[in-house]
Amino acid sequence: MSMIEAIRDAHDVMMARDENVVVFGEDAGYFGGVFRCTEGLQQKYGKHRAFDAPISESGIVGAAIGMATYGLRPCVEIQFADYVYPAYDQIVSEAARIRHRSNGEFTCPMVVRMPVGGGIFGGQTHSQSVEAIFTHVVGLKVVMPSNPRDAKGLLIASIEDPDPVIFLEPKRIYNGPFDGHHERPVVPWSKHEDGQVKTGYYKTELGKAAIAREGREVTILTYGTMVHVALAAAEETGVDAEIIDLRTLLPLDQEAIEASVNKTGRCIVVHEATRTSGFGAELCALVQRHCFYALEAPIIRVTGYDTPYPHVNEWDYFPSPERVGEAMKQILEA
Amino acid sequence: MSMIEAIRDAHDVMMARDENVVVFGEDAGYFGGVFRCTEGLQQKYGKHRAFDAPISESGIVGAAIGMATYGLRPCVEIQFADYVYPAYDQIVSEAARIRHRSNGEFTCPMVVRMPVGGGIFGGQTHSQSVEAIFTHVVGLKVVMPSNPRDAKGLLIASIEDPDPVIFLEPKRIYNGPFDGHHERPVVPWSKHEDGQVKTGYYKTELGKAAIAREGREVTILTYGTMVHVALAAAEETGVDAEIIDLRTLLPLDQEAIEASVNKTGRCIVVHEATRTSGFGAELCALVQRHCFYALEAPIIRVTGYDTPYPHVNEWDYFPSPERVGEAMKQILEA
Amino acid sequence: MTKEKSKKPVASGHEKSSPQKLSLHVPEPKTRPGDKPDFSYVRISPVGETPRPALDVSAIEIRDLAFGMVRVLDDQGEAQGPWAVELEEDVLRKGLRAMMRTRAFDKRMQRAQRQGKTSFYMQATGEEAISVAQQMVLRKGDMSFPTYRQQGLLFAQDFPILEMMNQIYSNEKDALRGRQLPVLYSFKKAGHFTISGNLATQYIQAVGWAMGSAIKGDDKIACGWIGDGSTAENDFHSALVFAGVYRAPVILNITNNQWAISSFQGIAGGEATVFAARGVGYGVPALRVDGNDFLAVYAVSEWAAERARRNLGPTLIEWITYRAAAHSTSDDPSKYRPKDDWEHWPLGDPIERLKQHMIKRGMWSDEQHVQAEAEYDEEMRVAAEEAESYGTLQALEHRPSPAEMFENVFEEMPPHLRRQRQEMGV
Amino acid sequence: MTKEKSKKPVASGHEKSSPQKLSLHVPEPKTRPGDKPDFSYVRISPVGETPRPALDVSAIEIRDLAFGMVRVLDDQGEAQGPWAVELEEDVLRKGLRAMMRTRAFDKRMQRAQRQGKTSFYMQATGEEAISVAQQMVLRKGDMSFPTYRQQGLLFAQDFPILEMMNQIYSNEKDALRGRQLPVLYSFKKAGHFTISGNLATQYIQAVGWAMGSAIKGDDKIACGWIGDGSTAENDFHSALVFAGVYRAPVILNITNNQWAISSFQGIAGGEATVFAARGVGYGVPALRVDGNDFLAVYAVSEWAAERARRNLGPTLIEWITYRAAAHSTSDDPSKYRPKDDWEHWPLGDPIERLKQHMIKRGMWSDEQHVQAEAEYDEEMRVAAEEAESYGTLQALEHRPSPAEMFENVFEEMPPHLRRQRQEMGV
Ligand SMILES: Cc1ncc(C[n+]2csc(CCOP(=O)(O)OP(=O)(O)O)c2C)c(N)n1
Ligand SMILES: Cc1ncc(C[n+]2csc(CCOP(=O)(O)OP(=O)(O)O)c2C)c(N)n1
Ligand SMILES: [Mg+2]
Ligand SMILES: [Mg+2]
Repeated sequence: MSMIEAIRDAHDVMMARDENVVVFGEDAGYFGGVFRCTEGLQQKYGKHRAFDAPISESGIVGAAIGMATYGLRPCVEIQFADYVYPAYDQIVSEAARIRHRSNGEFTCPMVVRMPVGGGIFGGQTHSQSVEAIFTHVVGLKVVMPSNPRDAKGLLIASIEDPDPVIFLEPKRIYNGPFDGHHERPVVPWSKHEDGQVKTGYYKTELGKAAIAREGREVTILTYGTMVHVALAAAEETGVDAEIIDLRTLLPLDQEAIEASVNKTGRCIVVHEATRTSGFGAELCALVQRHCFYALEAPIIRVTGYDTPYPHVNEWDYFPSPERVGEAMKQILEA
Repeated sequence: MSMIEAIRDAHDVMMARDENVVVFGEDAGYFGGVFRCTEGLQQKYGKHRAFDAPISESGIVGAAIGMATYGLRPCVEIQFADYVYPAYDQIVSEAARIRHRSNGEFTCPMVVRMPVGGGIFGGQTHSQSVEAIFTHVVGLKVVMPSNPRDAKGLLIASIEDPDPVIFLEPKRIYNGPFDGHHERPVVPWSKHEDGQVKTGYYKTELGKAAIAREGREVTILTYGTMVHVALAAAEETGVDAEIIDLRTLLPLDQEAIEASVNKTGRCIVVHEATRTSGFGAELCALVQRHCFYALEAPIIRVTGYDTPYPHVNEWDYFPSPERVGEAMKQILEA
Repeated sequence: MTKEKSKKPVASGHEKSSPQKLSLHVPEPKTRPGDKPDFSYVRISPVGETPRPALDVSAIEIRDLAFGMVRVLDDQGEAQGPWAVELEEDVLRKGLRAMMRTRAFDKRMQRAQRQGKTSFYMQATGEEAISVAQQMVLRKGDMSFPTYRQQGLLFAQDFPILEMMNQIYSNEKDALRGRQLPVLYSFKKAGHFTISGNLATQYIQAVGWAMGSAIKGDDKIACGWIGDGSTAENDFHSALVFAGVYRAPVILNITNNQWAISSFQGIAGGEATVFAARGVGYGVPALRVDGNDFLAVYAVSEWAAERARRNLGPTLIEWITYRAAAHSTSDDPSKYRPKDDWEHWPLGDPIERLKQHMIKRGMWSDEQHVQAEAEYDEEMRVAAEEAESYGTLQALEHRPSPAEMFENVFEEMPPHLRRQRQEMGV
Repeated sequence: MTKEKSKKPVASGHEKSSPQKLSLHVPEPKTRPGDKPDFSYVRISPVGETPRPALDVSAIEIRDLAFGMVRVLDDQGEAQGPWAVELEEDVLRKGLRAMMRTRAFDKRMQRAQRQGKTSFYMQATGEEAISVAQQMVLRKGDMSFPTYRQQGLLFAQDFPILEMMNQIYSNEKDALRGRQLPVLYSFKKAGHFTISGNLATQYIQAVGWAMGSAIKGDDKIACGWIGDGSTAENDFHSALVFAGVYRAPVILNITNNQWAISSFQGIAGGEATVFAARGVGYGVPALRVDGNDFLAVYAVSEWAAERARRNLGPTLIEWITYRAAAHSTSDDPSKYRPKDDWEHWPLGDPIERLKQHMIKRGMWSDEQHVQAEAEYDEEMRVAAEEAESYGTLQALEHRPSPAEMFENVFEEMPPHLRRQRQEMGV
């Protein structure tokens, strides 16, 4: 299964199990979404449970909040993460705080899905990684899968979660794992172990990281597409890196992180978002605080640069296996 | 001069010097703003240069962007930072990127002012500190003064800046320095050295930190109201702390930070915003990276908790001199 | 329809101007402090003039009604015209009582704030009819998404005032555990949504809630509330778009009390048009109503609620009223409007007008009114005393535990919050 | 006006229903793939019927015009009615040429994308009249805030196509240094604002720009552009609010081409009303116009521009047209609408209609038309060849230097960006 199919399947499983699950978004109804993640749901579950929405991200989220407080479990799509900003107020000021401010009288079980990341020549408005503007918001959970198996399990867990979840889908790996080698042909998920997705209902617990590769020399904290880039870097450099796929950024699996860094004594953080105040900063802050005495070298961040995402110079911006590999070498020499 | 008067004065100086400077916001025209920071400007410069705006933060910023690209220098007020989220899209997707995406054909010299921070029993919607959602945005400058003298100089520099500036005003110190001792009477700025504000035009350069207190034992990185809390903590504990008032968060005065931490070997970050993915995370990430070998203990963050800002329990949330003092002791013992 | 062929087409550019200096128009209220109040700008229709359309009317059909004004009570206190409904005596009594108790409560809480017992308060003086009468047409299970000035919704239900006061005092019995600013209530059992401090955000949520009810084949409706000033917020637009597109069973109320803190309604767009007129552009039938006329509010609310219940979709209602008091305890209106504005408001005081009608109908008297006023004042005094015994902002030792801060951020407290709570030492 | 006293007030609750199951209405286009195209839902007025108001008209006065449709060209290609303006031959020739070159350019660039020479392209097929005719009434210094489908603004000015192509190819001569997605042009010298990839954001910016012109006592006007789908975005609302409140000298265009990617205009609110009707609720005079009628577009644009120039404020115009081609090179419309929809569009093809009119007036012939078509195709081929010689997405070695990424983030590069550029090794 591709990641698109896995996401579609998660919707399908949950809509079948729970008639309170409803799905809407721009082009998400009849057509099934520009990435086809909701294809067929309208036909199967009816127009009142899967429908097209006006081009109004804040309206989509605002309406979903109303539905969630009514008692439904809306799972809505923002066409690209780059377009989530109009909905930011509804997410931050409302969804994230309704339970707290009403002392639990009203709750907001809602998933806001959106494709993130670049590598598709989408320019600055189809490539952004927005996790850090959500990880600072109290009351939200933030999830980003790196493969179809997790995507399905995490999405099901998110839909069942009693609180609002921001579900970020790395679009570059919708169809196959991408390790940054854009000059090579894409290998489809069907050829990959993590593309072997179980049918039916299963959950991947939120708040738990996965170890994408065990290793002893350096810990790499990463998520989404960059998991595959980091794997490639490890393979190409021969560095025995432990690669942690965080999967959930909020709440974070601090235990897994500390265990690994305490073991390796070195840590690299890799993400595609711009560096300053990115989620990598939080990872650095936590690791230096909790693994200070284990650290043998400063934590290095390999990230997108602090510029808008370029169009034609995409591959100079995209954190490549080469850049990650160099950071590995540098940190081992430190 | 109080900080309110200093901000008003900065407006006045710039409106007199440059007729392209225009000011608007909710209640900011005839009435002069709910905090009175723009009082008298409409009467002095006319309705077309200082006026009331509809209650539409995104409209205010969107219109300001249009004016800035036309050739004006709008300086607009968001009534409380807690209400800036509807304008987030215009700031992030537009103001911050217009120069870059047009390769300098269009520019956006604009200041967005807003009161931040708590300590006034304002509850969760009149108390937030929003700096971190702006420091992650490429193309913005982010400024927060801690006293009237800087407020005036920084605001003038911000209005003259060729790029968009987010200007955050810690409302708790509008009328006098506040060190967290809410049980004591407020001392007005007129009794404080930094309340002695020069008349007329002067600038405080963006991107330069100030040393609020020299010291040798530990570096405290902070800004806004927390500068005064940190000063109180140093005095009360007797710890010889070096307190850096960052003043501009983006671009950051990394040199000043490194010089201090390399000297003291210890670092505490203090801010009022919630902790996770707050701006303190970026400070930790930079300090651990660039001062790794000088650090004798992990960097500690003293911040607001990861909960919405409470109403009645305000003083349990607000980072107090006691909490900062304890962090000082802890880091010296480490 | 065919048109005769115009003989000679008009030459292009016949209206072309030579370059001309533009200037910015900034709306200004007719009167400022020191001026004589002047409400000639308010479009007021004669009582009884605005017709009552069929329930299944379309937005386009009744587009002109947005410029009228539904009014029932005339100057003599008589009910007139197509919207006049013969309300049972107990309905009127209940309405009057709820409005009077709202006002008495406001008076008491305003005073408590002045005494430093709480941080903040907001009165609804002069606007009581709107929320009170609308609540009276709602049914159990319907949900209102109020702003901070719809306390009348609670009084119309005889909601326990002690619970409201405890919230205002953030005391140990505050159901919201001292988290929220005073008056930002949440009372689910009363169909009263948790109020946000952010303006307008809940308008679209009301629409979403109503869509939820429709999706589930339920029979519950929702009511959104917004102020004249807040109609400028973007959420107003998304609410109207979604309500119109999906025909959500929702009443969308605009309380036009002429002011938004210091800004008059012209700054929100009320100078060149009326807010009700926005409805037609979204396909939402809209009415403009005398909001200080209890009978008109009741009748129009009932009409809109019926439309919603019969799956006929949303209704937008602009209620014309006046914010008689200050915006909040932080505000001083004498800085920006004539001190005696309220006394000259052409649509009067909703309590006085209903009182007059009831006296006319022989159900009420001036004496009873004075007596009721005293009774409600006393009721509020006693209740406040009790509430104060559970703590106020001056008696912080009674406040909810700081540990409460960490509760209900999520259903289950994640490890980092647990750690932070320990850090706090609670 | 007085009304006779209604004899017996209607009893309350006379319309009250017993609880009834609600259901959600989801708008659906009349036709889907496989269906016979059906455009009976489009409200079309007879040619010449919709009157031409005075320039200083108010939104309320002309509120009914939003439901009409300004049309000038009849089926025989004759200009009719109050909006018919006698345009000079060279104006018509210029307009036809610009529309034809727009279409030829689109064809060539669409093909370039299919050949992998660029990542993306968007055609304006069927909508060329709107941007071309509007640009022709603008003056130097006016500023348009276009979406990605107003390339006609550039062709109406004979803008150098090579500069456009270089941007599309992100090549070494791209003025935007390969930063922007193809077609998101910025050409200040042509009064063409930098296009955002985010929908609707620039509508309010156009209003702000126009306010700036008014604040400075300048004589420049602005034009905002938005699609039918994008009117649902919040910035549509703030633009209308600000334009109405401050009477900004701006033309607010809505291009209703019936589709927003796969969503028909009913999903944006066009089912129960028309988009032009939104104007009156914001105090902005509004017209609805046949957007495939070059003469109507020209006349109404001129009228609106004159209003703006005389400080009479904003105008909202809904242009009715049809998106004949796919949304973009990433889209396949046969998935969601009948394949032959465009051939049945009742308002025809703007190029064909102007051609017919010109032939009628003896200024043009079928032969000239065919010849012109061939000429423009050839022009585009040659230009594309030259542009490709400066690089394409298939020849990345010609692209602007990666170091350019760091330029113009700020006027002056701050230290952290300098450090990152060094890190990149450029
Ligand atoms: C998003 C947002 N912006 C600004 C404010 C500050 N504010 C609180 S009330 C108010 C005025 C609202 O006026 P209106 O909508 O007319 O309601 P009224 O107070 O008259 O009932 C303002 C500007 C806010 N609470 N939220
Ligand atoms: C804020 C935002 N949301 C979503 C999109 C994705 N998107 C691009 S074009 C489009 C459809 C726009 O339709 P319409 O406004 O009718 O313009 P048209 O394409 O028909 O010219 C969508 C949804 C976007 N670019 N920006
Ligand atoms: Mg108001
Ligand atoms: Mg469209």
